[in-house]
Amino acid sequence: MNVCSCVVYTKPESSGVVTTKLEEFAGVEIHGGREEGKLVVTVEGGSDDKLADTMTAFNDVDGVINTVLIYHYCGDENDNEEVTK
Amino acid sequence: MFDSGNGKGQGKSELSRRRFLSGVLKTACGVGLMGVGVGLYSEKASSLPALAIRPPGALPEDEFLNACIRCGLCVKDCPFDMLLLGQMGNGVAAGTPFFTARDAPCEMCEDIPCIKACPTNALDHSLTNIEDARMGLAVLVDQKTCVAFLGLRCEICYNACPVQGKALTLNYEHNARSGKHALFIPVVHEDYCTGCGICEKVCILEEAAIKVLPNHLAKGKLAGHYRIGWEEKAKAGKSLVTPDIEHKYNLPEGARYDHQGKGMIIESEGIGVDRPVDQMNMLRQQMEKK
Amino acid sequence: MANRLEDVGAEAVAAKGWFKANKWLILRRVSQLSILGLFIISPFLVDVLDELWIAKGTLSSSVILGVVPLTDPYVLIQGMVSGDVKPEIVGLVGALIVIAFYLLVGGRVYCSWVCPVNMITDAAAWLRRKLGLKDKSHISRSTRYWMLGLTLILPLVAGGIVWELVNPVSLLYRGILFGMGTAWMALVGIFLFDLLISNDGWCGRVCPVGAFYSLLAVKSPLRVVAGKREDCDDCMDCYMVCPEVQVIKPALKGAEHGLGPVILSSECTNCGRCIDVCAKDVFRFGSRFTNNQVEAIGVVSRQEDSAKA
Amino acid sequence: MKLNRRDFIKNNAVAAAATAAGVTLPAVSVAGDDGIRWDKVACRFCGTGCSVLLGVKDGKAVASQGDPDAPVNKGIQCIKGYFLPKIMYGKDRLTQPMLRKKNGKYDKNGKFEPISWDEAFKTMAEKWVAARKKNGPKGVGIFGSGQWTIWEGYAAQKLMKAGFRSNSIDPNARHCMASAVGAFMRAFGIDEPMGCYDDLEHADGFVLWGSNMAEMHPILWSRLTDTRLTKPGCEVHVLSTFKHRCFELSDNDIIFEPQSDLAIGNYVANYIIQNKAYDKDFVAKHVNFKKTPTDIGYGLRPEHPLQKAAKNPNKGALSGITFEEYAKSVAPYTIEKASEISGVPKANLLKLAKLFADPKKNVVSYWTMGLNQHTRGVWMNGLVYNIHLLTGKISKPGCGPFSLTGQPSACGTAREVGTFTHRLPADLVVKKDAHCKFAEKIWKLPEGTIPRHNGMVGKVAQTDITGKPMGKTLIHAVAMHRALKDEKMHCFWVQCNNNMQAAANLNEESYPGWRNPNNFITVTDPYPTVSGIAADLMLPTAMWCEKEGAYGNSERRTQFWRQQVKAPGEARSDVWQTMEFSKYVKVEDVWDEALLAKAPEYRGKTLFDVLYANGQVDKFPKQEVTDSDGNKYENDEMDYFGFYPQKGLFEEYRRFQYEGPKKGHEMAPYDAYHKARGLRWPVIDGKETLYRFRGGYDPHVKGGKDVVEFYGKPDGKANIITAPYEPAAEPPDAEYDLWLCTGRVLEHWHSGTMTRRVPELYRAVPDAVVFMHKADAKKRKLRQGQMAKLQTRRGEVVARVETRGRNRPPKGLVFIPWFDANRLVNKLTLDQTDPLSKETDYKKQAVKITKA
Repeated sequence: MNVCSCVVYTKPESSGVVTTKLEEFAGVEIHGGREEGKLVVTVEGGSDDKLADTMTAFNDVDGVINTVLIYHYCGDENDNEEVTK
Repeated sequence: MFDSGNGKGQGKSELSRRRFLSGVLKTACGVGLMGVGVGLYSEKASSLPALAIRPPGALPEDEFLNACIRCGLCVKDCPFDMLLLGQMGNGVAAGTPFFTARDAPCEMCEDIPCIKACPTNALDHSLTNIEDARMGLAVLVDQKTCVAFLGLRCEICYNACPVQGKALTLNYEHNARSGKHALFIPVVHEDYCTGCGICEKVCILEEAAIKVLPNHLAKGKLAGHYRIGWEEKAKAGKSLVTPDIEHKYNLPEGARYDHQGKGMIIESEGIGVDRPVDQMNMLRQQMEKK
Repeated sequence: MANRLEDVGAEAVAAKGWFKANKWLILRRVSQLSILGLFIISPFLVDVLDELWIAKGTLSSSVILGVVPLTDPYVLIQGMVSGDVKPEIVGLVGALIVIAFYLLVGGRVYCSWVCPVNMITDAAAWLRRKLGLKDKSHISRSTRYWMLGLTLILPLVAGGIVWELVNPVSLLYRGILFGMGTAWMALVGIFLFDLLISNDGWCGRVCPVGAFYSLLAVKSPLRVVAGKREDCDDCMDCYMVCPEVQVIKPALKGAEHGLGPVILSSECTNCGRCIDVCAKDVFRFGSRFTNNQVEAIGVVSRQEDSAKA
Repeated sequence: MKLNRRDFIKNNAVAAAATAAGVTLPAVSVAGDDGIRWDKVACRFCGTGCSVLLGVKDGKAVASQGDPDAPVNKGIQCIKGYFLPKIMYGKDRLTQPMLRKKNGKYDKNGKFEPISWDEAFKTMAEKWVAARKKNGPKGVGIFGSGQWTIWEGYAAQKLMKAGFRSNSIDPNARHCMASAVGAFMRAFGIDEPMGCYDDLEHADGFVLWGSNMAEMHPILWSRLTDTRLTKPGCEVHVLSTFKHRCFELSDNDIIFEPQSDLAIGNYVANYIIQNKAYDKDFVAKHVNFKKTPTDIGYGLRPEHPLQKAAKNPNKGALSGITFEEYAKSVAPYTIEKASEISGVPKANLLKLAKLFADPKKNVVSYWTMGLNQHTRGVWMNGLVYNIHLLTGKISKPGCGPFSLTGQPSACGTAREVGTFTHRLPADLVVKKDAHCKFAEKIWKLPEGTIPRHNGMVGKVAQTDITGKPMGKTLIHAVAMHRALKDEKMHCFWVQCNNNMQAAANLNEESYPGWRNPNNFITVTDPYPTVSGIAADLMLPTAMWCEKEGAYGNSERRTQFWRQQVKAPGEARSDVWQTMEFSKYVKVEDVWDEALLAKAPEYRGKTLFDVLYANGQVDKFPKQEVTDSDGNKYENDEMDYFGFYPQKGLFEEYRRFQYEGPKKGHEMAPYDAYHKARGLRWPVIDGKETLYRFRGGYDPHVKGGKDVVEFYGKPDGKANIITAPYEPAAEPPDAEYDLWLCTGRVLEHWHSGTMTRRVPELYRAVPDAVVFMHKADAKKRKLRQGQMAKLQTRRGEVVARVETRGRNRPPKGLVFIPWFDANRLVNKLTLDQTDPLSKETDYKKQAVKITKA
């Protein structure tokens, strides 16, 4: 399992467009932060390199100011093992 | 060998000379390769892991690696048995002394027996006051997990600090959340921290929030061009440029202006009453004096 | 007639008894182990001996009985090459004591009487003989002098006393006294190297420590003498056990060339194994001055040249 | 909620990013604590009384947090509190009763073997009944604790005073608070501080008379610091015999020669009188002046030379004097004299006196063991009250003398329940026949059951089980160890403390009695402590929140908690043990025929039937314990006995507060406390009391806030009691040339039973070190970190020298904490006590130090 989260800084006015574009990447989900221009994004799957590439590619999207990696998890546990919360 | 030196006929001698030369070449190449290998290994081994701290008085790392003859005498003479020798596999140059603060920090013996034991000055014999040692520098690496920032009364690092009150002090701050408690924030002072690592050892968190790092990792470096204005002024004993003029202001009755200090002072607002912030700063100064 | 490789020493045992046929070997082991042992037990005796350390440190530098400093001159020189070592007086005194001692008894006494790696390489050599393995590697015995040069240059190039990172002598000593880490792999490597690749490979060909101490032995008075070389019956046992086999022939068979019976080569480790295995008691310890028939310096140097070839 | 691992991690990732960005996300479920049941519990450690929230999952305490709603600590904790859940899970918890045995039988020199509870109590009962018969009321004794829950203390007190008809019960609060109690009673006729923690925000001046609050009451210190920082003009004065953490905040450092605080206290009073700074009106209306006998000895054994030399050993009867006589008695304490005796510069003394003399400043005095563990502790406490009474700085916000208790329930259990040898609940005393009669009525006992202090009901001697007169019955903590040694007491039961480590003079006075083959010692503890190992029977107990409990903190705040987890193995709470043990003793075993004749209905009954199945304690039937969220809680004692013993005991105890002869102790009904974050008594009509003795604040005082009535005394007036400076018992001399002071550190609680089992705290402070001045160390050829041998006339201890760090003694004094079971510091101390309060002085003895 390979999951990371990052904050994508955008110009607030273009955050809508950026959201759409980012969602086109495989394994990418946007969780919020449009109003503030700070998108909370998770990227899943693939290798470390792939995640890094994806995130680098974010910077090429128009309207993105910067991408900051916040959290990265990689482990080889069974993804679907249940954890009680 | 013996025979070849003696020689048994011209042709054979020619042959053996050639063989001799090629042998020398082969040897030289082999040794050369070995040299490269050892050199590369030493490159790797001389990059000290971040959590390995050298004993007090250790020369700067590259000089230290030259000077330390790996005898282990300092390790043997440590009365607290906290020094270790690097081994193949633990990332520290084999045979050189180090300690890991979290496991066993330097107890800062007054007579510094490790230095006395060193036959080569790799641990500098001119260091005689242990408080002048700079093994590393304590850094409060994580303010989020340090419970002092939550207002908890921990201060274990402060309590344990052998240079308490100088290397580690507490900054008192108002706890705005609770409204009636104070925060006791530990602050490291580079001018006094010896890098002994006791604070890191005693930190009660699962992973210490205060860590001793080797100096080259812990310290920032001011850009060469920059000077600190007020320090330069103090050093010179006067303003570095022409002093400011005496300013005059249009002010109503009961108001005056303290140009160097508080700015405009309106008498009716009351003077001499310090704001809480000033109080805090005064207290800090008072403590530093102590 | 030459004995079979695996029967080396059998004849001597038959002639002199087991103890006499292994006397010097036993004494050497006692010496090697007791030096190591002193370092090991010292910390445990400190309480009994009123804070006195019998031996503290390692072979690199140590303090004996809390007073006598000993420092390995080879390590010290490596450090001084880099310019960063400003040895304390004790360090210098220690090195001088060590140098004086080996000038007297022969530098490579260090190899056969002190160095713990010797036990590993001896074990490999013994097994090699038992298995009848042949040396096909042809590593030159002069390699060690190249290595010596290398170790003295490396501090300048790579920074630090680089050799001490991998020096198996130190690895073994520190390993036993302070913890082994993965150093055991290097030691196993040496054993396998000596067993499978090169006969007497490490100590006799590669090790720069031995090379350094060879240089200290050039004029040492204590030597092995083939005093009764006329009794030699060419059983070849001494050749088979000698770790520096090139040193024997000039003394043993040099009569016809006008060479004296003293083994003059500084590469001889004074291990005395040839004395042990000789059924005819050809060899004994003596002084280099017993060589009445020393004819000319040229001969000696020729002897040494041949040893290096 | 169930999540798969991927979602779980993703949620964490999202939460981390959202936090970093400062963005709030509506529907993100953060890696949470679901499945954890949270409930409030009072902290197990000091007298501050912080509240914590404990998280329990699958029957184990897995999480904790400071209670953000608790008024005392507002979610903040000290580092001991941070590790609270870990105290229950030390590897060596006792889980079975352990008896010393040889060949299957009890043997004093046998090895500990696990036994059943039945065997434990049978063995004990046999010994106890025999000892009670042989040696009278003092033949048996319970040594209890200010860490007992309220009902544990109450049940034990009933067992002894009513059941065994013995006053041999004393708490470890005797080592801790007795001097404060004695002085409060003498001055005000009612125990405990009049103020509360709100003083911390309302005072302009804080005077620490003998308290290292910075380490020992960390959360209160945090509040004091905040006030000092944020309130203009606020001052902190710190008095101590050595420099400690409180001096970091101090505006006036006063390091005085041990014992000379007496001179300082008198000097301040003298200054106030000389400068006419006393509140004339207040003094005239609310104060009587008294004097106390002097030269009263040092509470040592009577044959000790110092006791023989004393003119009035142990005397404390007060006699009235005039204001002028009082003024004359303090007049010799001029600034010069005070400075000479104490070694404190005059300027510092003056600054202190001026703070009290300033009518505009609200001043609160705090103290802990500095004043209490003092051979003149009652006197010295009194000198502090004198200053507050002279200036009228008392019983109002920001003003008053405030003793900080060391233990979580020294007030709640030891003092309020009165588990002292001389006391009964709610400030009643066995010295007063009427009080005993009242207690007998509440407890449904025949008159004359409770032993009077002198064994006399009126003019008639009380008869004992043997038919002989009872004689004098009072026996305090230190006297108990002496009685064990002298074989006057044979059975001793230590609950909830570690007295072998804690009591003074271990070698001479503690150990011999415990190991005397004719004595049978029982220790109830969660862990095998020094005491446990020195005992004959170790009983495993349920600790802290493994039982339903209640504590009362320093500011009269009573706090309850429910049972959160089960105790391991067969461990049972102290209240269970006390009550269950009473089933093994028959009334006929301990009561004489004359008494039984007055209550024939008790014939053939066990003490359990008489004391606990009395229709009051067993009044509340077994029920479900729940909180407002509907979470269910266990109550192992209720399950076992079939009734709600905690509630029954508490409600019976409450009758003392409402029906008794002394008013002012009223508490709220049982259930109210499970809802509240503690309530400060007296609680009248559901309203708490912040300041006692003042109208408007105290419902017992009629009138506005200018009306003050010290209603503990019949005439409503408090006593100013004059007392002089007298020297300490064992000052340093040529051979034993240093003062030795003992005490605590922030990281460890008392004898370390709990905190030394928390790995993080142990790592932080593993061993006790001896703090000393660098020059003193150097003089003895000692250096920082070296081992030093501390020797007194009674024993020796080896510890590392510490010349740096948090405590900086002046030359001539050393300080060593006593938490370390590997260094039993009380081998060194002298069993000197205040002759009036009987509290040990652990702070002043002579020691010599050499290289170990």
